[in-house]
Parts: sequence; structure tokens; C-alpha cells
Amino acid sequence: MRRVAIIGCGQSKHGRRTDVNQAELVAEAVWAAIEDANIGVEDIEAYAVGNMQGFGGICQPDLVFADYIAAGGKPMQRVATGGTVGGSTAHLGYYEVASGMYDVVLAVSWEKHSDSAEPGATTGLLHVAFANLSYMMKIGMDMRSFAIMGLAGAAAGISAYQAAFYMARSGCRIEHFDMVAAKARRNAAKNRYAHLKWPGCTAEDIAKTEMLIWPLRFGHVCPASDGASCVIYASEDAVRRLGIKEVAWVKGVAAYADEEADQGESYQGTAVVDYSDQTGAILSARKAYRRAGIKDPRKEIDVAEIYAPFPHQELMFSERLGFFDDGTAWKALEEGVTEIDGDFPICPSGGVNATNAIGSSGMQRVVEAALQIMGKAEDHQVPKDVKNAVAHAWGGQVQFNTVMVLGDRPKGW
Amino acid sequence: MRRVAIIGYAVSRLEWDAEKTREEAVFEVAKGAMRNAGVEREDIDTVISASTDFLDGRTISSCMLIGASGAYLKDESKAEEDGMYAALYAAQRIMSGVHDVALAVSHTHSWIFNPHQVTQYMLEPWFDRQNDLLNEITLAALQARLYMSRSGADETHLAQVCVKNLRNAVKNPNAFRKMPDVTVEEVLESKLYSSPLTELMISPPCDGAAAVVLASEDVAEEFCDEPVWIRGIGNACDRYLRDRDLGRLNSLRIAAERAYRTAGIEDPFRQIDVAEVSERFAHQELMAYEALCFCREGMGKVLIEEGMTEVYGDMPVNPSGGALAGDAVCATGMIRLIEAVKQIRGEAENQVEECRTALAHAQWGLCAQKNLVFILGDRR
Amino acid sequence: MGLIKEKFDRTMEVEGEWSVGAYRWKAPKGYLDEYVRNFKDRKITGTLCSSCGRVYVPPREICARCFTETAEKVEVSQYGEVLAFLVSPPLEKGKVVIAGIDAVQAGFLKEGEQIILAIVRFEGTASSLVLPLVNIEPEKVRVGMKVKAVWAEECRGRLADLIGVEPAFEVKYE
Amino acid sequence: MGVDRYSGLPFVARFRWSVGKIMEKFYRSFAEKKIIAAKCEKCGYTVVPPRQICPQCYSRMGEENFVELSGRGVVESLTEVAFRLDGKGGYIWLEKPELLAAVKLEGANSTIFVRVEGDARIGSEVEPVWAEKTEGKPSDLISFRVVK
Repeated sequence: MRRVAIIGCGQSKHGRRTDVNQAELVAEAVWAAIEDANIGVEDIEAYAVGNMQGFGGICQPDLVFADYIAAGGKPMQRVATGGTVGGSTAHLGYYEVASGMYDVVLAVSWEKHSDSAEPGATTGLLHVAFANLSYMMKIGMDMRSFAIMGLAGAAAGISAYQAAFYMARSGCRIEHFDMVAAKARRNAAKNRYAHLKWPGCTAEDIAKTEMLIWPLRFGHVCPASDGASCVIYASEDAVRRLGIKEVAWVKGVAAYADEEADQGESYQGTAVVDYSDQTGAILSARKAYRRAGIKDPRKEIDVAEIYAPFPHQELMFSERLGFFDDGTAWKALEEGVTEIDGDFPICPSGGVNATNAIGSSGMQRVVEAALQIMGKAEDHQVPKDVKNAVAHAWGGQVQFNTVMVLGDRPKGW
Repeated sequence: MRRVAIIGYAVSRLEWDAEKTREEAVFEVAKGAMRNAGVEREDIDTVISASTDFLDGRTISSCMLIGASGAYLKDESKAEEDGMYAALYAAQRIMSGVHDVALAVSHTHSWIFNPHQVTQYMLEPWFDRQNDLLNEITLAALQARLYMSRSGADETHLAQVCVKNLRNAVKNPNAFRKMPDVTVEEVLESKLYSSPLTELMISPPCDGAAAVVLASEDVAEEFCDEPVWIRGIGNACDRYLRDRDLGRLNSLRIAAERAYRTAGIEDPFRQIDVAEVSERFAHQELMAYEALCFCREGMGKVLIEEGMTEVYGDMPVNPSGGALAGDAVCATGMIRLIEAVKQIRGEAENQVEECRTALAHAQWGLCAQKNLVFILGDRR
Repeated sequence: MGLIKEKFDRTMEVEGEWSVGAYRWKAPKGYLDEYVRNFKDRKITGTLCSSCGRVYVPPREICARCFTETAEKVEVSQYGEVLAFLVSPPLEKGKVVIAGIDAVQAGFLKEGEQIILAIVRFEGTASSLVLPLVNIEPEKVRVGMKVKAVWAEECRGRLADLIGVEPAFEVKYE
Repeated sequence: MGVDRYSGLPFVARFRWSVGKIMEKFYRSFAEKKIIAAKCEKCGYTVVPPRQICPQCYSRMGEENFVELSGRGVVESLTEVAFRLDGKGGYIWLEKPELLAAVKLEGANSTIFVRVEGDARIGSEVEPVWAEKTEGKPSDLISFRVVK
């Protein structure tokens, strides 16, 4: 099996980026990654791109700005899988190199929500189930039910139901959600690329925000940011050939898909009873760890960047990814285990709760995990030796999960 | 590099307003491809689907098709482009050594929303999209006129491509547009969309789905006694419309060169027995002849005039009828791949004799900005 | 110090639209159309996968786990259990806007009303449904409580006939 | 078993794409009926409309690279368009076909795709047709016409 490493990482500033068009936003991250890897643009042999094109309103946008990112005349492959699109694009870039077809591949994913006239990510997220909604109207849904469906909000929607499931299952309280959101925005204050920064934010600050629908407060909801994230992969011989010193080795990837929750095609039923089961995440973690040679994730992994647009997801996925036992993550949270300087830091970058350009977030987790391995995470670098890091993303109707294990040494070095 | 073979396939009939849902169409071809390959769902390690949010009218177009595509609790992803790119990604996952058996499935039901309208959304919104005359057809017409002015090809040559493909399609049970005795005049007099392109020179959007099963060299022979081997793959993307040479398919030339190099092909015209080309517009088949080095620049018209690309000719192209006989957008390229597999296995309706090396091509983007080439062979 | 959000300059914008409503889709006949038709007789139906025994509600044509078509239509129990729930704050004008309409203003939702959304699994089924929980105060709602379906006075075979669920019976554990 | 066909609820997703600083300057120069391009110092490639990154050698470009084009151009390719798309999937068949051309502006390497008025042919020279009152908006540049 070919060894593959990340040799460069780039991010654009995330926020309401009305100062640039979508091509310039993506170029910002791509050229930052090329500079970080300190290689020439001619060294890049192929591209992996991805975003959720419905949000920014451009179909196949990568074709529009191929030459902005120096892809003219080179192979380019596109994937899109929902919230996991950043993770899926990162996996695609890994496989392009691991297949032996190319030695150096650039993977970039992005989202520009501000180009949509509707607030935040409403258009895109509403459009996931717009066909179902239209059919429900045809078979006699009334406006009251339509309004009630909108209560949890097109943005939160399925995640709000999932939060209720997780709370029922783990016995955690809403205060724990406030604590996670506060931790995210505190950490984001140390991350110059983050969108919502709140130095010294406390659970009480979050608890004061408006209750949208119990147990979801306004302070728990992630922003809709514009942003792009980019990594450059290189095979082992390319790392040597290009003389790259600091790298993060990709030790294992997996992305198992579960059945869609809540609604199937044209409002048919689905057999996902408890949205917080997340069998896909459990399988993806297990496969990625086996391939990475990791037996005890809690001990061998040093930091995790979990995709948690909503606070309960950091707690839930830290259990599914094998760091804590089922239903006990909130205890570790209370003991400060998951703080930046804790024993098992989670989302030192502030994570998706503070910065969410949906297309970029999955890739941003890989970028942040790689930066921690390479010791280049500046102010939010965790104060411990980082041997292994996990980057995770979820997407679709809480059904897709991408897991990538990165390490300072390849497996079996 | 680890060798990969195609061990099974399934194609649905290309039709308009099919009497089946998107889910049923994907389920049908996924199950069919597994049966054809002699594999069970348990044998599949990874599933790559291909569809787009704009064509299906659903953001995350694969999320409600996990069950139908057999991807439940499988390592899965979705290529948001032509199905042949899903086959490429599936092959890469096998070549990486992480997976051994992969299913690639693709579909588009054009009845859902006119794909030509979707191509307007592929324009650069800050400038090109402000001109409401621009779409895939009018831009392809400009490409056709530019190619014709350089190569000396005229409308008749374009019509000859349509006549060849639409007649070939008569033998293809899955084709959408079959015209047994279509003539050059009939093609030229069909409804003008954007000169020189008339209706029969434009591939008709329709509903369709396709699936292939790929396997690594370690397991291919376990499941299938005559696997079709992938001997070379080439892929390239050109610059955006305004800063690219519209009159040539440069990215196809680059892709073909790379595929030929890995497949050890020096003289494509002699060594390749059949080619299945995704010609979304008639002139693009002539341009492909040149980009694939079947002939010198500008000589595409000679190949079609001399009938060399007929199924009985020296360089048969599109015995299946090609995209001009039916374009289920995301499935079109994968269908070309499957037709090439059928030629190698001797299962094609319009079979080329002694077919041991086949080329399959997919295009994507306005005026074929992106191109992908597979070289298939009957031995490793 | 509070929340800091970096401000970025605003540049010229060009407009465009995407007629999402002009799309058209297909649903399988005999599934959701029959599901709501049975609402006329206040019946809840699903499909049974004969390979794994799961019952899907609403009915599902393809069982993802078994990769087969579900075999039979079955009627399911109207009694179920609350797996999880959400509670809305008392509703005010301007808070719930759908498709540009203020739901409270338009009278779809009542001012001051608190909506409880329960995720319910009906007995013998392998699906959970998000349904309003009515006839109960928010503080009394418990995970695991038993509920039963609540129907409109006049059921005409429409999705809206199933109004939601209400508490079924209280089991006292001494 | 058959299918139950249904159409979408009436909803149109609207977009307002930020064009970025450079494109804004490009449109603002329409007010003085000027067409701005960007000329790359390193490789000389002149791209219109102007942009941040040179399509040929990928070096960074900014306002300092702006050049003003004469506006005249040559028709490289031409087509009579017989239809327009109605945005909902349908075709609007035009009584009189409209001329669409690929025009290479004098001094630029890029090709732009614009409406053309007059008896145009491949090779014809064309010049921009501006609205009477130009306010620095995309609609100021209406089309191109054949130079007499």
C-alpha cells in the first residue's frame, strides 16, 4: 500500500465574504496551501474538488474557475456528499495518490452561502427535502403541519431531533450543550480563520441566548460562513523528491453510509429509529483505526477535530468515534478533559459550531488535524505532543460519516 | 500499479418520462450489475454513485438512494459528474489496495428538469450568465462553427455523423432515438436550434441509469471467467470557456495521451479495435477523432466521408449509436464504458469482429471542457 | 467582550435565479398514496420486509438492509412510545415564517401556543415519526411514555388527518 | 406498479453573487463606456474581464495590471440562435433568430460571447453598443455591432 502524506494546508478567512467572488474565495485557500507546502504549481498533478453547488447557485463551479486554481490541462475529479463533502473530497484526494495514478494531488472544498439571497443556508438545506415537501403537500399536508415542520428550522431541523435523541439516551442536560458551544467560541477566538470568535465565552453567556426550540438555543446554532479549505497530498517518494520536512501522514480513511434518517425518497419511511445511533460513524472509525493500526483510540489519539455544527454532536460523535463510552461524553466535558489543554482536546480550532462553510468544514477538520500534527496550529496548537489526530465529518440526513486518521509517522514506520 | 477489471454491468432502457422512480431505476441497474458480475452485496467493499443536485432537483442527490444503490453500511461516495468518473474513482479505490470489489452506479432522469436549462447555471455568473442567449447548445454551435472554419468540415459531415450513429442505434435495444433510414437531408432539415446545429445533431436528453462492478486482479477471476481489464486511464480538464481554444478538445488530447501511454498504445488507429465516444453534439465526434489521434488535425471529415468509422470500417466509432441516440447525462459516459466492455466480451448488438482493445470516452462541462478516456482490453 | 465577527467589504452583486419549483418528480404508486388513503378509515399502514421482518412507516418500497423490495402492506398499531421530544417556546408573531408567510399571523399557529414535537415509534414498527404531542403540558412529557394516534374529526384520506399523538395510559411503577 | 407524478411547490431560489473588487471596477468603467482588461506582467496574457490570477502563468494581478481596450473586436465564430430558455425547462422559439458571436477583443487573449447586430460574418470587425445612459452596471453593454 502506497504511503500518502499531507504536505501543505490552506484556508481562506471564513465569514460573510462579500468582498470576493466564489473563484477568488477558493483561490485564497488553494494558493495558501501551495505556499504552505512550498512547492511549485507545476508539481501539482491532479485535483480533487467538491462543494454543495446548490448553495452558491453555480453548477459545477470548479469548471468555472479551473484556471484560478491552476487546474487547466490537468485531471480534476469532483465529489459531493452533503455536509461530509469536505471530508469526501479529502478522501478522494487521498485515493487519487494512493491509487498510484498521481504523486501530488491538491484537494479543495468550499462554500459561499452569502451568494444566496435567502438567509444563511436555507435554500440548500430546504432543497434537500424540497421534493418530499412538494409531495407531502400533494397528499394533503396542511399549512399548520408545514409550519410545525419549520419550527425546528430548515437549518437545524434534523439536528434538533438528533439533539433530543442524544439527550434522552445519554442523560446529559442542556447546560452541557451550552458548555460545548462556549468552548467552541472560546477556542475560535484563537483561530484567525474562524467566523464567530468569543474570547472567554462561558456557558452562562450561551444560556442567555434565545431558546429556538428546546433543547436548541440560538447560541447553539452554527453560523453560515463563506470559506474554502485545501490540503495538498504527496506520495512517500514525492515527499522525499520535493524535500518536504513537516508532513502529516494519512494512516487510515473510511466513510460508511447509513440509511437516511427522518424521511426517505418522496416521504417514504426509513428504518433509522434513533438518529443518535450513528452506526456509520462507528463503522468508519473502526475501519480507519484498524487500517491505521490503532487499538485504543482514547490513548493513542491525541486530538480530534469532530464535525459538530450543533453542540450535542461533539459529545455524541466523541462516543461513536470510541473516545468515551456511550452516554458519558458530558462527564469528560465537565472535567475539562476536552479543553485545549485537557487530556483529550476536541475541536481546538473552535470547530464547525463557530465556523461553518458547509462545503469547507469537512476539509477544514482535516486541515486542522494536519496542522496539529505538524505543530503549525499557531495560537490553538494543543500543548502536548500530537502523534495521531482524527478528522471527522457528518452529512446527508445524519447518515454519512467520513473519518481520517493522521499521524506524525506512517503506519509501521 | 494494481490491475483492475470490469466484471459486470447493467444498463436501463433510455426513455422519456420512464414509468419508474429514480430509486427504482438505480435499484434495477445496481442489482442487475451485481447479478451480471456474479457478486452478492456482501462481496462489495465500496459503492460510488454519480448524479448531480441540479439535474435531480435534490441537494445531496445520493442521500435518499443509499438503499437502492446497495451502499447501505458500505464505504460510499458520490461523484458529481458523469458516471465514468464514478467508475474512475471506484478503480482508484481498488488500485489503492484499500478495497477489492467496487460498484459504480449512475443515473439521470432528464424528465425531472431540462438538462439544457441546467447548463445555463454552469456559466460564470459574474459575466457570462448575464447574457441569456448563452447555454450548452449555443456555445456548442459556436464551437462547431469555429471547428468547421478551421478544418473545412461542413454541415454535411456533421449530418453524416448523425446518420451513422442513428442507424447504428437501431440495433441497440436500449437506445432512445433510432432512425433506421435517416438521411443527411433529414438531419440538415430537422429543427434548427442554433446554426449549424439542428435537432438531430444534438443528443436528446432522456431518462437512464447504468452500473458497473469492478474488481482487483486478485479477485476478478474468482467472480468472472472473462474479466475486461482496464489497461489505461487518462483524465484532463481544460480552462474555462473564455480562455481556452474552443476549436480543439485539448483536454481530450491530454487524457488520450496519458491513457495510451499506460496502455502501451503507440498507433491508436491500428491498435484500437473500437471506440465509444460521448459525442454530445455531432461536431464533437469529428473533433474527438483528431484529439484521439485517429487522424491528423482537420482530417476528421475524411474519416466520416470514407466510412472508416462505420462498424465495418477500419476504426469503428459508436456502434452503439453514441450519445446522439440518447443522452441520460450522468449515465452517458458510463454507458459508453459498458458498450466498450460488451464489444470486448463479444456481447454487443452491433459487434465489431475480433475486438480485443476498446476505448471509451466521457465528456463533462460546457463544450466538453473535461474529458476522460478508458482503454479496455481482454488481457491483463 | 462578546462575539466578534470580522466585517468584510461589500462589493457589487449581480442577480440570478433558479426555478426550483419548476422541477417535477415521481413517487412510487401504492406507497404514500395508499398510506394517506387508509387515513380515511383511521388506519396506519406500513410495509413489511419479509427478509428482515422490519415494518417501515410510512411504507417503503426498498429495504436498504436486505437490498430487496418490501413484500407486503401491513396495518400497524396506533399505540407507540415517545423516544425523544422537542418543546417550542410560546409562539409569537414574526418567529415562524414559512414561504414568506408569518405562520402565527396567518392563524396556522396560535399566539402563545407551545408545540411539543415527539419522535414516536409505533409498536411493531422499525421506524420513528416526528409528530405533535397534544393534550399534555410540556413539563409532564417523559421519554418512554406511551402514546396513541389522534385523528381529525373528519378524515378524508389526507396527510393532515393524523393530527399527532396524545398520552395513552400512565403506567405507575411502585 | 406505476408512478405518481408531482411538481414542485412554487419557489424560486434567488442569488446575488458578489462579483469581487476587480469585477466591480470592470463594471464601474462601463460608466465611461470603457472595457478594462488585465495584462499579466510575467507572461503578457491579457484577460478580459480582468481577474486576480493570470489564466496562463497563474501570477497574481491587481488594479496595477489594468489596461483599457479599444472595445473593437473580431468575430471568431458566429451562430444564429433560434431559441431562448425560459428558466423553467422550456424553450421560447424566436421569430427572428438572434446573432451570437465569439469575439476576440483587440489587445486581449480571452474570447467573450456576446450578441451581435448587423450583417456579421466570421472575421467581421465589431464595436460595442452602449446604453445611452451608462451607470457602471452590466446592462450598460448591450451588444456589439458590425463596424461599417
